[in-house]
Amino acid sequence: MRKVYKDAKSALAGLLKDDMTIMAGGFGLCGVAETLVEAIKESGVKGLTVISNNAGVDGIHLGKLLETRQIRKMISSYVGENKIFAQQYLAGELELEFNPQGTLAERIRAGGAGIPAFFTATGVGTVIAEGKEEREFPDLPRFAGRKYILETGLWADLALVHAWKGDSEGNLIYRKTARNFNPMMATAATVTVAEVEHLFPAGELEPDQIHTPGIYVKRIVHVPDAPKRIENRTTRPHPTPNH
Amino acid sequence: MRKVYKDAKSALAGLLKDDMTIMAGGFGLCGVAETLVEAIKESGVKGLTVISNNAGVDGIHLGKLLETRQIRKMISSYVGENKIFAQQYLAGELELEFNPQGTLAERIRAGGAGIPAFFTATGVGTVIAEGKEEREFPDLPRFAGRKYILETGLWADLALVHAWKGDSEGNLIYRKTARNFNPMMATAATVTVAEVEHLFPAGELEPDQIHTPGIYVKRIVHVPDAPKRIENRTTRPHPTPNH
Amino acid sequence: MAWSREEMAARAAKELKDGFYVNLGIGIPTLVSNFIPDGISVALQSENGMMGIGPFPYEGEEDPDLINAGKQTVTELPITSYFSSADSFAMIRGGHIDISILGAMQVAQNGDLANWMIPGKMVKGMGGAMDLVAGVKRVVVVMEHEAKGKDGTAESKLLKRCTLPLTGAGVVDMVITDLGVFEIDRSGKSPMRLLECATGVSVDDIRARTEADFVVA
Amino acid sequence: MAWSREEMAARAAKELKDGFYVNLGIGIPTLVSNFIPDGISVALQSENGMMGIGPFPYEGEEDPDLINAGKQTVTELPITSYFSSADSFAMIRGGHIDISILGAMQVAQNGDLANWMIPGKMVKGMGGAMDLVAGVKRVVVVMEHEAKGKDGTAESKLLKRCTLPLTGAGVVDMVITDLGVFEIDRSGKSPMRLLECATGVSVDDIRARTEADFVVA
Repeated sequence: MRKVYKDAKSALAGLLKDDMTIMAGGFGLCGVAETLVEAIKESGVKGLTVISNNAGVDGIHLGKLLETRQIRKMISSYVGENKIFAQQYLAGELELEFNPQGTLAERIRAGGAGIPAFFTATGVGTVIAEGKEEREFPDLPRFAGRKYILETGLWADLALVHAWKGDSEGNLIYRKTARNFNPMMATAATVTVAEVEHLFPAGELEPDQIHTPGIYVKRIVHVPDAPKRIENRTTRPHPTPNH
Repeated sequence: MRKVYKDAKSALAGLLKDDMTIMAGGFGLCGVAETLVEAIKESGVKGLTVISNNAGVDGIHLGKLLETRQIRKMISSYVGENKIFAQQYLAGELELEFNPQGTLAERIRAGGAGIPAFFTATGVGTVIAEGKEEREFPDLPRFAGRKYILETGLWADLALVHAWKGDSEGNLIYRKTARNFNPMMATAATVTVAEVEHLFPAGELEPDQIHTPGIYVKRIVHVPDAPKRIENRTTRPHPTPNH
Repeated sequence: MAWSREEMAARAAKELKDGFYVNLGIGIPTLVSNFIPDGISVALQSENGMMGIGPFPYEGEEDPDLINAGKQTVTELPITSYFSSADSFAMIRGGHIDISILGAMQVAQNGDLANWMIPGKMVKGMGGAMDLVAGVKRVVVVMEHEAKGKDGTAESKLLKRCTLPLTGAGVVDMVITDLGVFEIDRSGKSPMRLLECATGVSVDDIRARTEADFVVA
Repeated sequence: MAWSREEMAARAAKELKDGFYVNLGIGIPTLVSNFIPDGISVALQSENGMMGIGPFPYEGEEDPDLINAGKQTVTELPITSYFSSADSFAMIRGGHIDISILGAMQVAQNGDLANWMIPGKMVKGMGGAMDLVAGVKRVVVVMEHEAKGKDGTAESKLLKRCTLPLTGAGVVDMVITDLGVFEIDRSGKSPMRLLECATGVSVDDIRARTEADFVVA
């Protein structure tokens, strides 16, 4: 049980320092490690570079760290939900590096997988390609006839992930689309801390169903009451009984 | 149910042609699509390039295709179990391209993921690096201070995979270490054919547990009696009752 | 006369074939799922990690863990599977999705697409759009033919060259607007072709409101 | 006097620390799991896609779907997880495994390792060895100090330079032989150091039977 910590604050103890790089899992507000991010806010650590597909929304999740100006730079693919972000960015107070979403996901996977760089067709001919090496692969039939750019692997000091189930060994299982960026981020940081909705002793999770092997998770904290938020609630009416 | 075929022969109908490239899943004889390979043998197709971590053993699995001289070239990481292989290779009748096992796995994943090439430290300073581009990444702290070589993505005309459970949509779940190369190979071929030990209607597999989404599987065949072989049977004695 | 948003979506739906795996963008493309022809079964992919998107949930049955790429609550189907963002974009980048139907700000006659930023305005980011247009086998744009200014002016969105920053270069195969349907040869060997005019729209109408060069099929 | 295979394995086991994730090669390294010190808990990885290898199964309980990288039947533990070969080597290449203990044909004083082929003999393939030595944080070689020929001659396997084709260049951190324990500085800044002599073996014995240069720690 050496990996299990009693709360988010203790799970982050000793890991935070100014100007560090943090990966934060989630897509929108789905599958975000909100409890851990709250503890980051309370720690007061600042000058953060945050790698996250989105930047939270105003007052929620990473939006809180923007309010407190703890974030110096975001590496993201889409930040459209966040007004504070826009203000700070336009005022020159926040750096921003946009990555195409798939390139961001793959850069994180590459970092975790020991791959310093890879070629992709995504972004060729766009602003994303500026300053990047461009190459063709005429000898590879599957890839011939178009251009590719070189993208590099990402690595962080700390990754914060949110999972549905976890065990004391650090094995994780995610739920539905809350999986998103969490599995890759868990592999691409010096220390990965996971918050889990349900915590089990080792041996309770089916080994074939584990999405993140425990080797990637150094610390784990049980968050049975983690908030789950919906950004765009879309529904259809119940079918009428006499239908 | 359009993806479900009644037997291995019909599942391969129209897909085979001489000199094609085939990926065959499995590690040793664990998780191999032996029923599909038997059908390949019976088809008589020849001049095959086979991408497979191993080459079967004499008289079993890919060993059969070696006996019939249907294989022209193997792309593998280890072929030590196969005497026929050695004979044909030493007689110059068989081409062989060795890849480090992890490089082989990643080349297959890259091919399926639209990545024409990636850098890896595996093989630097060895015969594997000969003729390959070598590069350092001094600007990437995680990767600085060592050399990397460029490896390319692999793609096949046909991939043969073996899964534990499958559904009519082509979704697959593998069992224990029989997973191995199957998931990547399923993504890296023009047509992927899966043999499954248990076949279900769509909706019976838990969506969070699916290892290979059905999009990758064009054809599926139920092999309830597929042979399962053990290469090195290692056991320990039962504990004595009065222990 | 011209096509409504629904008619444009219905026309786009005709590009779907049985067994296709499909990614639909936000806006008019989302409506396409309402017009899938009888006898055609397709699977909708969402780039946040889901194959087989179902309809919106019944009120009270929303699941915060089950959203599409527009962050809308959705549901599962019997064919559904989930995967990580890396695996989702491996699927997209690897050319496994049959068709992507998405909106645009501008399309050029050579297939260039601009749909992610307007210089001077706050940039929201490209999300997965660059990956989709670079990776998906066939890209169909559904958009209004013209951008209407507040002052009543109208500017063609189908151009000789895009003036906005690109999402992808030479990536569009077909453009469906409220005025008609255009086919683009990504290789650049053939000029853009007008395939169909919308109900009550003439070729001359379209010529008058299109900056791009095109031939009539 | 010199160490037995078991004593070499026991010495290698002392390199394990509590919580380590470990990959063990075939041969003497496999024996290391029998000598894990009390109070130390490690997880054994198998590169064919398993973390948390358990002992061999009881007779009659072998599972053909559950093998290690040596294709031997093994069992699960409560900590076990399975993954694909791509994910397994992402774990290895990405530097997540703490230590790899493996055999060798030759090791050079600069950390070069040869353990996969002998020119002129049928090549079996490198399997995962090149990935392991390139990716794992710390590489410990366990091997006989000398190769014994059929004619009774003995040749040092700890060399100034490897003569066999390399598995990896500058990858070995420690060598444990039947004669002693050596530490190698991969950066090449310090010479190879002899840390320990096996029971009943003197430094002079080792010098006489070692081609490589080393200093005594």
